[in-house]
Amino acid sequence: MPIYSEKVMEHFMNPRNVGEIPDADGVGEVGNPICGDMMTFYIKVKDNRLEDVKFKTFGCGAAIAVSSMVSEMAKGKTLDEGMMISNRDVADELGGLPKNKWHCSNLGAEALHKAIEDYRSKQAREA
Amino acid sequence: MPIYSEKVMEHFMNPRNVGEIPDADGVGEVGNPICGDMMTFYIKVKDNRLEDVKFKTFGCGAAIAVSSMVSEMAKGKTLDEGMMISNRDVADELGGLPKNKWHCSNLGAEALHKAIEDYRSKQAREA
Amino acid sequence: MAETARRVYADSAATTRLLPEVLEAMLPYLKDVFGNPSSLHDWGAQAQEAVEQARGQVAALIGGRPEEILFTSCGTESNNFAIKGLARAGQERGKHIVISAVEHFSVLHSARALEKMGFELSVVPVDRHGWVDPDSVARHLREDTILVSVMHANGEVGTIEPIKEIAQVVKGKSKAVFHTDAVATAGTIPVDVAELGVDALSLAANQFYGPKGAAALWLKRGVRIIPYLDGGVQEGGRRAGTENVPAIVGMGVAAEIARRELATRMKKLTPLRRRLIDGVLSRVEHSILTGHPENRLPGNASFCIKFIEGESMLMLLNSRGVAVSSGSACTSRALKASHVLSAMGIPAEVAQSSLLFSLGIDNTEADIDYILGVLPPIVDRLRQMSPLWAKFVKERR
Amino acid sequence: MAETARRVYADSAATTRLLPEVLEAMLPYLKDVFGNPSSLHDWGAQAQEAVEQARGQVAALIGGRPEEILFTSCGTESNNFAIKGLARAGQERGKHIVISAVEHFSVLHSARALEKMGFELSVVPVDRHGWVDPDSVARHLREDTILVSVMHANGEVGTIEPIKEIAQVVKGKSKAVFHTDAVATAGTIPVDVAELGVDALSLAANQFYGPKGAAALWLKRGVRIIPYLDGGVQEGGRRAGTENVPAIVGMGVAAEIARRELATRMKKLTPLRRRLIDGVLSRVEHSILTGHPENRLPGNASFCIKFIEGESMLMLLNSRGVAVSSGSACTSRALKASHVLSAMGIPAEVAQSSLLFSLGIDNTEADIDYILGVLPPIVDRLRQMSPLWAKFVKERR
Ligand SMILES: Cc1ncc(COP(=O)(O)O)c(C=O)c1O
Ligand SMILES: Cc1ncc(COP(=O)(O)O)c(C=O)c1O
Repeated sequence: MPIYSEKVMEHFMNPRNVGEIPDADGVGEVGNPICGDMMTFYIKVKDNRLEDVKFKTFGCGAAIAVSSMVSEMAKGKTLDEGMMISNRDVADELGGLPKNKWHCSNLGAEALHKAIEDYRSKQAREA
Repeated sequence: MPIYSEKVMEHFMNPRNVGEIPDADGVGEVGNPICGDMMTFYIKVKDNRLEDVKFKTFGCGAAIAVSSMVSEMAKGKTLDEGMMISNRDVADELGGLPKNKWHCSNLGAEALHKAIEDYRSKQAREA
Repeated sequence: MAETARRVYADSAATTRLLPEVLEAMLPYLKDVFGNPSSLHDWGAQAQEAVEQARGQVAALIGGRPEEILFTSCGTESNNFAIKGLARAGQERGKHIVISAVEHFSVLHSARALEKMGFELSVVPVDRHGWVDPDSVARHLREDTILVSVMHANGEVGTIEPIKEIAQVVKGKSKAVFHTDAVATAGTIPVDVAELGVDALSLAANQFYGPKGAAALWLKRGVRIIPYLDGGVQEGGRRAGTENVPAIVGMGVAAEIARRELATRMKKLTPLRRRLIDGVLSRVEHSILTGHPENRLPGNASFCIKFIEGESMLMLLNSRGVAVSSGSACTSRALKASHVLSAMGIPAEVAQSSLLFSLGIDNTEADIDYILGVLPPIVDRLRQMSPLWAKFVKERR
Repeated sequence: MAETARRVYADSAATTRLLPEVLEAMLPYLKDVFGNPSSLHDWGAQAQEAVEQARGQVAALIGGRPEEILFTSCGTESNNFAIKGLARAGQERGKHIVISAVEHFSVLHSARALEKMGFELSVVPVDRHGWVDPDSVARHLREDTILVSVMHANGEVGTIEPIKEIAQVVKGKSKAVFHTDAVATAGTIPVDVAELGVDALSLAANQFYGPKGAAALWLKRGVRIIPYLDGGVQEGGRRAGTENVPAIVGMGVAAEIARRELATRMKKLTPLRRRLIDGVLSRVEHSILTGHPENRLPGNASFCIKFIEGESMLMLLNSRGVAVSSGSACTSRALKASHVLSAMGIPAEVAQSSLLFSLGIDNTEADIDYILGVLPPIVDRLRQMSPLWAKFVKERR
């Protein structure tokens, strides 16, 4: 059994910010080629800050916990700060992840970054 | 553990006819090239019969039991009858022997036969 | 461990519990009767007698002779021993091996290891129920085929293979030795080596309420094998190493009980399984049964619950006291979705949603009803989180 | 079993009894905690935790790290795994293997099996005490030597080998991996992998009052090995097969007790052994001690009792309640006198008279005195039957 930390279990059992944002400012979708997990992140941006973050995840316990953690970490941060959340940060914040679940933590930050990039490229197009 | 029959155990624990016959009429000595066991049979002949049979044996439980059995089977038999005691007879009489001990039963009859042959060749020389 | 309304172990395919009467029979050999069966004194003789008795009991379970039973340490060892030992013993006659696509890794990876050493391997495909067609085996047989191995039943999807028919094909069309991995069936459904017509058969005690640490390879008299563990002359020189006497004794007793109780157990499990399958299929939309609809292990109910992933289902079921397994990539340490599901043509995405209930003799109707109560909300909850579900719902509208 | 004045088990080299506190620790895993460590639910997690705890305990016994311990089913498997797995992992660097002439069959026959597959084998001779000279090992090392295996101590004659010195030679003069079979020493005398300087080490629980069915290979971090049992990804992908959880737990607890009690046990056994050796040599004429006079396992007292054969001694001792073993040809199922005695230059005829007492923690002075009381009449009785003795007596006159 991948021995999950208490924090991982807590986020898995009670994930924060699950859902979609219908009028999201940015959407980031990533799939994991290794295990087939998928994550979609939705962001709402206000004054260059992540006012709201929501996600949907198809994946294992770690994937769900990571998504929840990322959403919590990102909320309220500036876009630049959001882009700086690394896979490592997420795993650390969760009290570590079993080695064979590292690819899941990579997914979470990546999906957030994609959502921010999506927002920025939309902005760029509009400008 | 080579599972020895009760009869084998009984002959091993209480071997019959152990010893030498100082003025033996025939002596038969055989060694087993496989396991290194050795047997010497001594016979005393009267009226063409095995009046007395004794043995000394260096060997395992089966070798000792076989020697004892052969000596008992041979005693009182004519020389021709003695020559007809086969390995198979001895093993059967003992209630069977574990497969890896068959070579021991071969030894017993062989030593007896040699002793009889020894007697006969002496007779032939004397005649 | 969470406090739950009920604790339901539904993972008998992973391992079964040890029966108390089996433990009882083992205890003397964990206490005073501790001798090494190879020793020539009374301590050894007692141990050896116990091993020989167990050999007879295990042989009786599968209709073999005692001297045809070789004890090993686990099903994996039995399969490694069989595949590698039989292939090596036959390599002068040829170097071609045939196995099915749904074999346990201990067969598949043994065969792959042989491939690296110069053997040739053909893998027979299965149909969408995981069923191996005897005709398909026939098409893979060659002049130089020396070994065929097809499992008796697959523990993951429950499908029972037509071993008897495959054996007829193998024997009729080739000179190959035929091995079957009966780890999932021996002690669970009737297994008779003569009726099956096989040359070698693997079985493991922990699959039928016996101990871990004891398994066996049945090898038909006269079939040649190269020993796998080299060393002393235990097991007639064919499997070296000090015998695990208590576990072997336990395997013997478990085999005897299994033989006696087989019909009763099957009669109990089959309706439970039906109740579970019907319940899941009717209460959980977009769930599909995997494996053969009828011809399956009595306790096996395996599904794909589309749009959600197996490990997360498994963990939420666990939090409700229910133990199951899954063939999803995330539940495997190797991070690959089940090769069994994939061989059955199930797309990777669907295989990710695999969920396996394997029932055992302790399960009750109340267990099934409990499962059927807790599963749907778990599925709902995970689907609410799933982007695949969202997409599906959107597209359906 | 005959009624005897005393029952003395003096065959600890064959196997030791299970300590009651070890059984106690195993029992939960033979009852309620029956899960498969690979399962992802609570049942599995509990089993896995137990295995990991045992891994730590076993590692501590030999000064290794937990992640360097690979559990196997017996000493024989550990040795097969080590010899074959290390040789195969190194075969691109060379194909030459060096072992000593007194290795256990599980090492010797594994090496012979490799020889048949194209490896080259050098067997280092021993002196008359069964001692492996490090210089002699040095002379056998070559450019292409990839594996050296010398046992830590020989259970049959008790001689402890200079492993540390051999390791220095191997490491100084070659790139070979160095394995030692510590089945006879781990848990019996101090074993520290760092101090010994080895790369791999085999140990078995039933040699130190742990259960049968659990053994281990310690493999230094970074040393590459080819798995032996192919299949699932248990033991980090290096040893497939469902773990024998109860036995592994027992091995862990036995290791912990052994570590704690090692000095006490040695202090108890050494004088008992001395009393037995002195007693036999003084009371039984034409008896010789085999193995090293001083540098030997604390409980080992091995002899040749000239002019009589081992099995018959063993059986008569057994009839008096004393359990021993022998290296005579007749006691081996293979019908060959001990290769160990023969490597020590002992003539076949003398090796036939081999008699091994191996004492354990239950033995007492009274046991020794009982042995010393029953042995001489048994020897006399058998010598009275022995033609070799008769010849010797005649020639001496
Ligand atoms: C030195 C040594 N190595 C290996 C073994 C083999 O161990 P097992 O019989 O547990 O397979 C033994 C057995 O006594 C031994 O003494
Ligand atoms: C069909 C089949 N074969 C082999 C094995 C391997 O058995 P073990 O884990 O005891 O080594 C299993 C394990 O579940 C199995 O289901």
